[in-house]
Amino acid sequence: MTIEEVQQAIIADFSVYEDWMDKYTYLIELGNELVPIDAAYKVDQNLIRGCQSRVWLQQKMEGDLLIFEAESDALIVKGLVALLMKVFSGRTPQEILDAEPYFIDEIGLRQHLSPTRSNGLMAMVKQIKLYALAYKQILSQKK
Amino acid sequence: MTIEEVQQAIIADFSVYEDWMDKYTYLIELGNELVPIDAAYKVDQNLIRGCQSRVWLQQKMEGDLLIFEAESDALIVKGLVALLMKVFSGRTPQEILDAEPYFIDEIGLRQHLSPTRSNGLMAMVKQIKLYALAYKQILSQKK
Amino acid sequence: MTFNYKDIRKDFPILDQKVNNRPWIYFDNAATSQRPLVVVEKIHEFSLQTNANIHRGTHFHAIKTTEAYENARDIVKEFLHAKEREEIIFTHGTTESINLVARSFCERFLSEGDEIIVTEMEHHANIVPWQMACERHHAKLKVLPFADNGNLETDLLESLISSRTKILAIAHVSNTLGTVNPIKEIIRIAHNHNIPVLVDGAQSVPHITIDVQDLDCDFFAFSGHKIYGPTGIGVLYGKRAWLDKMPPFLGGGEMIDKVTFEKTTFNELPHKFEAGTPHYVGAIGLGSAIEYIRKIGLENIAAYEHQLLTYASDKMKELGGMKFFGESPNKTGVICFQLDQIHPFDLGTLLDQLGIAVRTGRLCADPVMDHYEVTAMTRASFSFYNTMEEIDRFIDSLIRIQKMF
Amino acid sequence: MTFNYKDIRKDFPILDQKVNNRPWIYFDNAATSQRPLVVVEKIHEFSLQTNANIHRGTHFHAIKTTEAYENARDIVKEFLHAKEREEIIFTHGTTESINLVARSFCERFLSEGDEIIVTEMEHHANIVPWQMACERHHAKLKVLPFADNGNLETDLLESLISSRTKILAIAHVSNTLGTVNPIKEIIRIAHNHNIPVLVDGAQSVPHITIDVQDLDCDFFAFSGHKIYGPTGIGVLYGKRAWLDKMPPFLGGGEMIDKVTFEKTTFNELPHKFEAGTPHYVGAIGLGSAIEYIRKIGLENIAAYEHQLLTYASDKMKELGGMKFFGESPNKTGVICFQLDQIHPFDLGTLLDQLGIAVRTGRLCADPVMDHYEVTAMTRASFSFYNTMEEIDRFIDSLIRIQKMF
Ligand SMILES: Cc1ncc(COP(=O)(O)O)c(C=O)c1O
Ligand SMILES: Cc1ncc(COP(=O)(O)O)c(C=O)c1O
Repeated sequence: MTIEEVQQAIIADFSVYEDWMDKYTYLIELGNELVPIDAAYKVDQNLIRGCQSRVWLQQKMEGDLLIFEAESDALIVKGLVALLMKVFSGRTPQEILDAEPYFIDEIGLRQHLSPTRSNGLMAMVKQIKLYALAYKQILSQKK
Repeated sequence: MTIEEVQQAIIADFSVYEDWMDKYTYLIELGNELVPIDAAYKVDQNLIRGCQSRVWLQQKMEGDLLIFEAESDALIVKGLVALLMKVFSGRTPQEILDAEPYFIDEIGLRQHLSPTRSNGLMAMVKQIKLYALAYKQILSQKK
Repeated sequence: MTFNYKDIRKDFPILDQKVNNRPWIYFDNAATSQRPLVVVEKIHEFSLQTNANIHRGTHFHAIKTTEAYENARDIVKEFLHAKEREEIIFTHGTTESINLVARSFCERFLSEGDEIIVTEMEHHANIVPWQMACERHHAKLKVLPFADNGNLETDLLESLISSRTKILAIAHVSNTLGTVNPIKEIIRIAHNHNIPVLVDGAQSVPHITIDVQDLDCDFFAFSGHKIYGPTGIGVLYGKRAWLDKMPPFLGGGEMIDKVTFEKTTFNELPHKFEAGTPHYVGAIGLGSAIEYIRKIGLENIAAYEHQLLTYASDKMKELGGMKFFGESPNKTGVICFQLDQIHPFDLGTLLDQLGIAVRTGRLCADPVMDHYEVTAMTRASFSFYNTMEEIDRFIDSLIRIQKMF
Repeated sequence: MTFNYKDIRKDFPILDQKVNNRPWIYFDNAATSQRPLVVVEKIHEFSLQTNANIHRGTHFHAIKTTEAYENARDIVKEFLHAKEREEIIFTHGTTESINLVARSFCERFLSEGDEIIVTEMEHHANIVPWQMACERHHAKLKVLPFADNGNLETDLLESLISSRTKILAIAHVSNTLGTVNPIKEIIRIAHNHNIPVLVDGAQSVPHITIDVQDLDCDFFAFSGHKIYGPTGIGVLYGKRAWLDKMPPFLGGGEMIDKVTFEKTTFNELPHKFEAGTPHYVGAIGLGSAIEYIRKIGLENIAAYEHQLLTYASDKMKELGGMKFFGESPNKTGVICFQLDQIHPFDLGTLLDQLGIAVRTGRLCADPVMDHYEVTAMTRASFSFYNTMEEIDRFIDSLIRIQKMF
């Protein structure tokens, strides 16, 4: 699935739930399903700043694709992280740079998860884009 | 005239004026009439603290009576000072200590000249009473 | 009973609203309190009718504003049972009050090798200023620990005190554990060694009658916004003997006597410590808040809040998987807890979704987090405008959330 | 004309009252401004509807309050044309802003034997903090004088600068003389010597469009209450490069990253300099005040105030015995004067009796008093809600008072 398709799928998934409590239940489910990242990566340097819960983000390149792994000690945040992974992990740096995670707005998450809420969702998107930019430059130098 | 009589006289004088501007005109007159104190006494240690204009207060004993001389560089304040002199100067320390300058309230001055107005009228009364107390103690030791 | 919460609720119309489609329950009172209508209206009325910069003004509005401001000082003086009105300094909050002392007191009295004592349960506002002072003056910070139940280890105090101890800074009530510390006893011990004591009263003034002369504390700090007053205003009480000896904190207007480029002399108390245009609207609002709670009666408030605390604690205990942080027999209406393995952020988010405001996170008390080896806590804190029904709904919500995990 | 003062007056109902039985005339605007109804109502409305402590909150009201507070920061950032929102620090006023720099900058950058330059026309708030810093660090305060007409002797600046000069602090507009200083030129000169410049903008923000990037100043300070906003709130703008290097000012909540008793690390800008619960209600009010004046337009305000200044100056000159302090061709609507031998206290008292509020005294600028060898002055200062008719009545009142002496 392309980033676009994944976002549409997420929006469709969430459209089922009217009550926010159900959306949260779903997020918690997603969080529970997220593969935990290796304990070795749960280090301070992988922590995303500005989160009330701890969020670790780890990345690597496989071929042309940027692979992210992430985790949080809060389950709702972990669910959000899982969504971001679906959208952004396993893409080329250029794909990542070109994508706007508009699904956040569409499923009504932004209002519930604004930057001032300090859950760091935005901080995480920013960090993902920074990695993408860095790898893009590395790749272009290789060529 | 006793302190009581002087206060009554002042109240009577002021009762003539309905408009505050006239009361001020009268105060300015009184200020102009006040005998200036000797320049030698216009020193910092005779300054009353907390006044917006400078007010000097100087005292001496003549027999049993405490004589005050005072001045200000602002004329309205000088007028007020003149009133206080009429009330308090040339009295025994005990008379001063016993007297409440109720005329200030009666002629409506307190509301116009509250402590926070920092014209120091209250500070001056306090200083006069302090002197009276000190002299009373000196006199009682002499006996 | 002199206390009818139905009447009280009328004084706080802000509570009468929905959040996320449910009637709002505000259990974040230890962070900031709501303001009764009289306070909001007092500020509004004053702002519509009277305004001028205070002190040294010769005109009507300047005088009226000054009188209102100085009247607020008198109200605070009565409230704290201070000896003199000049011992009441208006600041912008507990944090500034403590920093004032940490700067000015330490500049005068703290030397290399000296020591300052704080406790392990302090809010950051009563740690960091002292740490910074210690760093500036090459002094040492010592820490009085607390036991797992939330009680201070007062017995250890004597052993921490040395001839180099220059000041002791302690919370009257902990903002996490809720513990009411035995500050009168602690002050007595410190004074036996001639050590002055600063009391952080941010969490005690809304609940406990304060008599600074009876406590004999040297400094007492609190915030307006935690005691039903406005933001941006706070108080530092200090004994005149100390305040007179301390150098000024901030320089500026009103705190000076005479300025020349060669030499500046400073004004008398309290002005010496009130540089610049004060937040007079805030002070006036604080005065009105204090009048309001005096009318209700702090004893009534405390008694009712204790009922709320007991009721909530008992009900919460009935849930499985509940862990409390701070179980001193002598505590205010503050409950810090952990439910099962639910992360406080998740819990707070879901409670909010159910219309209930609690605080989650590190609560500006990292050492307390470290003590219990947790990364965050959830705190519910009650005020006299809260109700038993709200606690019932809180418990129901916890049960509902518990099932989601 | 885009400016209709009749509409403006409707925005300030507070002006519509009698003082001493006469319609009130408020000419004490340089001390504090009146607040338009939108600001008073904004505060009122917010206070009735929304309240919670900000930052790190997971609940609805905490988020709403935080957003409103941070939105105010964005408004200030736009207003000052700052590069980054993190360069905007909320303080409690100009005085605190300047003290913050005088403490934190000097702690890091001022050593024994170093020098600081201020000017002779500064408000005490921009003198005393630097004097105190010089005393703490054994440094020297140097003074750039002004000429009798109120203009700075900018020519002398180069000769005051030495290799030991560490900072220059200067008012954008003098609160007594009204002079608009050529700060852009002064900043350029200082920067040629790598000396940072703090601009005290307390008296300029209400009248002059500020672009801190164009001015290239390193710090810029102002107060909310002088710019139609609430009391107890102010701003410090600082270039990130400096703010990042400076140690924190106050210690407490929100300004830390992690606290342990061994080591505390500090939060990022702007939080590093905002310890404790901020005056969020004040910040929100300030934001609404700035929006209000941006709607009116600072150019319109300045143009109209210049008309008031010219009209008043001309009329006052026609009175015999009028002496002006500060006659720079480039000045704001501030007139300090002496009429005959009438003491300012007498003049102020009598003007008040006639319903007119002016400021009298030393105006927090002792060195200016000393320059002209007077003990006090009378100051009339205008704002865009004042009218020509008010000036006429002011002149008539001066004539009447003149005759009383
Ligand atoms: C030029 C100048 N600087 C600083 C200040 C101090 O401002 P505040 O009292 O609001 O801190 C004032 C206000 O009186 C001023 O006019
Ligand atoms: C015990 C304690 N001390 C100090 C503070 C700081 O108060 P403020 O943020 O009002 O300065 C708080 C409030 O969070 C507190 O609970």
